Amino acid sequence: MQSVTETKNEFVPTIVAFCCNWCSYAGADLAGSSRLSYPANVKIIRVPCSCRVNPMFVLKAFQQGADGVILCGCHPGDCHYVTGNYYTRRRMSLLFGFLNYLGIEKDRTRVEWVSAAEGAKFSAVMNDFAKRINELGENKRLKDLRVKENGHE
Amino acid sequence: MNKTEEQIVKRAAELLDNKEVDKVIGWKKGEFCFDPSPAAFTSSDELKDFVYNDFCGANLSKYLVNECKSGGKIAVFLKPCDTYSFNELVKEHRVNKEKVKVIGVECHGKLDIEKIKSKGIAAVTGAEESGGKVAVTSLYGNAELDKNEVLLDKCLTCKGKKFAVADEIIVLNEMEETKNDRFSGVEALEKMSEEERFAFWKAELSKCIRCNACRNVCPACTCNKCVFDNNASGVATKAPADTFEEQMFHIIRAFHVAGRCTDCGECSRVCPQHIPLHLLNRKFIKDINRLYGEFQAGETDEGKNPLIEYRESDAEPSSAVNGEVRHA
Amino acid sequence: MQRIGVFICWCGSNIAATVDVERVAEEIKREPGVVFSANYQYMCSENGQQLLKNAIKEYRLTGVVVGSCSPRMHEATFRKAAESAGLNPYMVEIANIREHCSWIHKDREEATKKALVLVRTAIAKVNLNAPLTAGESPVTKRALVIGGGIAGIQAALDIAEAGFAVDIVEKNPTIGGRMAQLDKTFPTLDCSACILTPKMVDCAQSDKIDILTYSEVEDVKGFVGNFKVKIRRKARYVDETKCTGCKLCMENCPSKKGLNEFNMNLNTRPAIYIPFAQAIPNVAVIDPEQCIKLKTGKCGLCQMKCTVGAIDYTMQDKFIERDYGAIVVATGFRPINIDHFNEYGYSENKDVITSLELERLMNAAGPTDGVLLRPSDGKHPKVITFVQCVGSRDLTDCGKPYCSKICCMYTAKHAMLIREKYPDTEVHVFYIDVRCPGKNYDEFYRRACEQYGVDYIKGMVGKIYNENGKLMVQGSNLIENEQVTIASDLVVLATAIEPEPSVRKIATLLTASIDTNNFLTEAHPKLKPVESPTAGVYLAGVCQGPKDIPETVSQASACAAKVIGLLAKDSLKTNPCVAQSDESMCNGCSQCANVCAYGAITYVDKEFRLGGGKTETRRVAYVNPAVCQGCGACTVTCPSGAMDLKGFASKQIMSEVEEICRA
Amino acid sequence: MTKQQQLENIKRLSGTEPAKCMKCGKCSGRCPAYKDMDIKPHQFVNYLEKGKLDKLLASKAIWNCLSCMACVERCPRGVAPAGVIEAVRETVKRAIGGNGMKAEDIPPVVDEFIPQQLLVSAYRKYNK
Repeated sequence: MQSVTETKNEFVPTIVAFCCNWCSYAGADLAGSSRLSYPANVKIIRVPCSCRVNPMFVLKAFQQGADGVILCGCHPGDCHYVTGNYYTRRRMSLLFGFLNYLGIEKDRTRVEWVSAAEGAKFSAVMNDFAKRINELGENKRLKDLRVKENGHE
Repeated sequence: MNKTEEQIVKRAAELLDNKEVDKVIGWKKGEFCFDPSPAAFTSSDELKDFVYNDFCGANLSKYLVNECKSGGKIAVFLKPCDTYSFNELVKEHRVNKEKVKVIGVECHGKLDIEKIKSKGIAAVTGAEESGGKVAVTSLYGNAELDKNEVLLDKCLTCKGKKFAVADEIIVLNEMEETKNDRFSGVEALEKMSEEERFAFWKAELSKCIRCNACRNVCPACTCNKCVFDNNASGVATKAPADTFEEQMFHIIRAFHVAGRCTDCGECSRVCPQHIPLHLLNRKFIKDINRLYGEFQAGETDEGKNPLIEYRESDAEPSSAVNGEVRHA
Repeated sequence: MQRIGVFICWCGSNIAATVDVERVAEEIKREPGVVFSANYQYMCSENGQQLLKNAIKEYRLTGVVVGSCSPRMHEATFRKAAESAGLNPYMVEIANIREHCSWIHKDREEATKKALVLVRTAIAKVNLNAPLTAGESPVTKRALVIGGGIAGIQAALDIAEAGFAVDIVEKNPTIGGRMAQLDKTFPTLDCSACILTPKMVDCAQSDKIDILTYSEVEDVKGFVGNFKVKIRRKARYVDETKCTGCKLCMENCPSKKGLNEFNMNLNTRPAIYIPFAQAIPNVAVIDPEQCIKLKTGKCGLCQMKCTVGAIDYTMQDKFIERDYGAIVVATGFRPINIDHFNEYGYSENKDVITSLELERLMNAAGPTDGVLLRPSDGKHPKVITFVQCVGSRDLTDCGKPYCSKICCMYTAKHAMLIREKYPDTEVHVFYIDVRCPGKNYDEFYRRACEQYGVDYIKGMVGKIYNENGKLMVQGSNLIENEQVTIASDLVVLATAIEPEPSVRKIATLLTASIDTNNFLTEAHPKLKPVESPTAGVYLAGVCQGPKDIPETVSQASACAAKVIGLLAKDSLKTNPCVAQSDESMCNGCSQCANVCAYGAITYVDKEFRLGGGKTETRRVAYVNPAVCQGCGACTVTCPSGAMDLKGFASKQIMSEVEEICRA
Repeated sequence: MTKQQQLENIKRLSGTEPAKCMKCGKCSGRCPAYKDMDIKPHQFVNYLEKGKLDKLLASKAIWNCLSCMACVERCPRGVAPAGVIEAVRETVKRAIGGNGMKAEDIPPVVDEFIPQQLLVSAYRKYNK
């Protein structure tokens, strides 16, 4: 049996970041080429637009053991697809409010607007989000524990 | 037979006999007085089984989706709250308005047989509400109960006596508007801590047996094939493997009907496990009202729901989730 | 099951220094479906691509994952290589192990582990990839140039030269832009008007170019090859087709007190005016704010005097709609507002002027007919002090963080011209650095110092105040390490430049991204410097970043080359990653069409066979693949899940999620 | 305290990052007390950046600086030369040891325009 503190120290959260191809993914690229680091446990999934992110993807992530999910898109008004992120904004406002209503910590989910020119912001946002998720600890509430056991480790 | 029922049957018979409609959708007698079920009647002879009593809580609008597929004109009896669902179905092209004659029927709130039974009354043979009371007859004698104690939950938060749509109405007695606060349940949960809320929902949702009754009765859930039945969707499950999947089902279902749910309360009415599913949908309704302005799905049969609309000045998710902002 | 090949790129040491590429390639071999795995120094090189092509053939690969730089960089490269080896290009996925991994993590173990996850995630996606074929959409062979400055003029001329029709939309009454306001140009000192006006005339005379002045872009719809643009033609109150430019109206206009914008408000003009002598079109325009007739209904002198009956006070804004295949944005710049820099006292002292104002004061067609006279009393200034970097490289709220790039050179030009023309004038220049990269640029600046005796002082000005009619310029001399105060007659501020503010609206209409300083973002800072990330939209001139005339002209010509290349095609391959609705599941509820920004979704009633010989007619969604841009908004709106996005299918994204969370 | 720690401390007290300075000299160009200073405002920033602690501590100019903050106000890069001067001043004062300011130091009749708060903060700053 491991002591409580030991497990706590070993905890490395899993963070899924959905980034729109045109702004936030490019912003993440810029963070990379500017060598602005953020924790390695942040993994990015490229989507054409933040409005492609289905609530099912967010839930799937939590089910599979993610501790935090963040959505990044172009700033409202700057969407490559004109209006996509406006829908994202409504959908995620409602969905994340709803998850919190079910008792999921509200800081486990986040929406950020990061433009292609905001490499520094991308890195800062990811550092901050990862820090917050670290503080929150493991996501026990929305997770299917079986998946971790059958997983790759 | 009550007067309203008489009128309804008479009208139904007229419509069928005059060939004004080919089909009438209403409620059919069950084994007992308290288990009428939705049914289609195609001739006036069949109408002998027609029933309209205080146990006819079922919302008939959804049945039109299937019934509309065959040709012919249909008459449907809708209580005021059911008419919103009808509008929503018309808006989404699930029901062809031209083929349907909507007859609005009187409603003073429908009764919950479980609640009557819980008062210790068995073998109920009839119940009739009048004023604030409900007179119950049973094989073992009669009783008078307080109406508010035996109404269906959904009728306790009645959204009004207005027909959102009706080609004609059958209302013999004036329907009284009742005042209630339908969001008090949501607010009570919102006031709890995250832990308490989680405990509440965990307890409620883990009761789910995935019978799909909520989905099947929901007038907003009319997909030809539900994502949860579709292997290609990536979320299909034949049987729930764990509690999370129950949550996933209910979260996604609530999200899918967000902005389209008229708050008819059928989901909670039919749930055999008595999960307060309406509290899920009402959270979305409450947040939509708060963030994007008052919206009642099914108020009309056209226009966009708030999830397929936007304003440049919409709240940011961070502040929206914190409950900081309100629609200006 | 796919047969997947994995290629891990070292990117020299960019990836290999932090990620153990060999270990990644080795471990990934054990993944189900992976039949080939290799690592190579530069996958994007000729040899690297050959490695990929050979492996596709040799191992009969059905899917490829390249662990390399960002897909925004080389996805197209590897897809093309795969295609040439006979593999559908959309069976290639990139794992971004450079920008998202090796460049941001220092710990080798950590970075290697992350790279493995990223590659596995790409494998998970490829497993569900399906071959996609691009459709085709026609190209409208007409280009739109927004902005009629030197950038827009050059782009339009080059496009027209290649034989394509092009429209210039300019919001001012004439084309010419900022360059028309300049006196001389560095480093050759040739007259700006002399080299610009012939080009303006060429535009007017070209039968391929349609000049729409006093017009603004109102709305843009469509996509590359098929833009539909709504243009507002503002009411000029003068019929362009009738006006001969005789100026009789200007002479007779009683309302002469309008500020002359062309002369930087240093003198006045009548309410009906032609901005400058060489204006194209050489047609008058009425300023409705100033015109007595339009304001009070009484006057009408110009109409009476006009011999051709060109004046029409009832004229209204008109809207026209045109189709274009490509759009060049060349909206230019303006000097920033320096009223808030109290230390320079620009708003208090008439003789503290901006460099653009000095251009007008030195220009033969300017308010002083080219004689340098100071604004306050019309006297010759004897001591002139220039201050550089006013508002540039300035992180305060009043300034701009960037270098405006042109100021060092034009200040040297001004100093030199003044010393040349008025040798008895003393000229001082306060500078932080003198930045003169460019052909013959540094030589030019040195001439100002060595040949013309301009006094360059390294240091910044801290304060300008008025004392006995002299402008006291107090600043640092860092070389001497002393504070100096120069009693001057005229102070010229090298004011920072910023993009024309109207660019914001245009960027929004074009969905072109814009940075925090309102400069339009190029698709790639080095390799795609003239393309906007929005296909079919190109950037020329200062709207993309500060630059001088030769650079602007080069960029404009580059834009033209890109536009010509685009318009030369009869059709374009469309993005195959578009939405598609599964008819068997579609409810026809119309939710998806409501969120489509492109109007790509329509509905049809379709008959479906049910069991037992029965049929059923249902309303189902149809996505026009040529119009769909592939954002995916509809996929989330669709409750039944009938709508999915090719290339970014729900199942694919969920498998990526699963793979990331599995680690 | 080592030299490095002292420099770090000055940096911390000054609240400024000397590396941000682009060496334009606008601070010194604006300084009203410039003539009386042996080390000029821009040099303070430069010495802090280059780690020339001795020069900073030996400067007489810390007693000439008016703390008018004109240099801070004018700096285009958000550097605060006056902050550096103040930090050096405090470092020197604290190094003298003991209480740098005593009640006796205050003249019996204080200028009526001197705010009470100033005396209190001076005490706080120059006493241990």
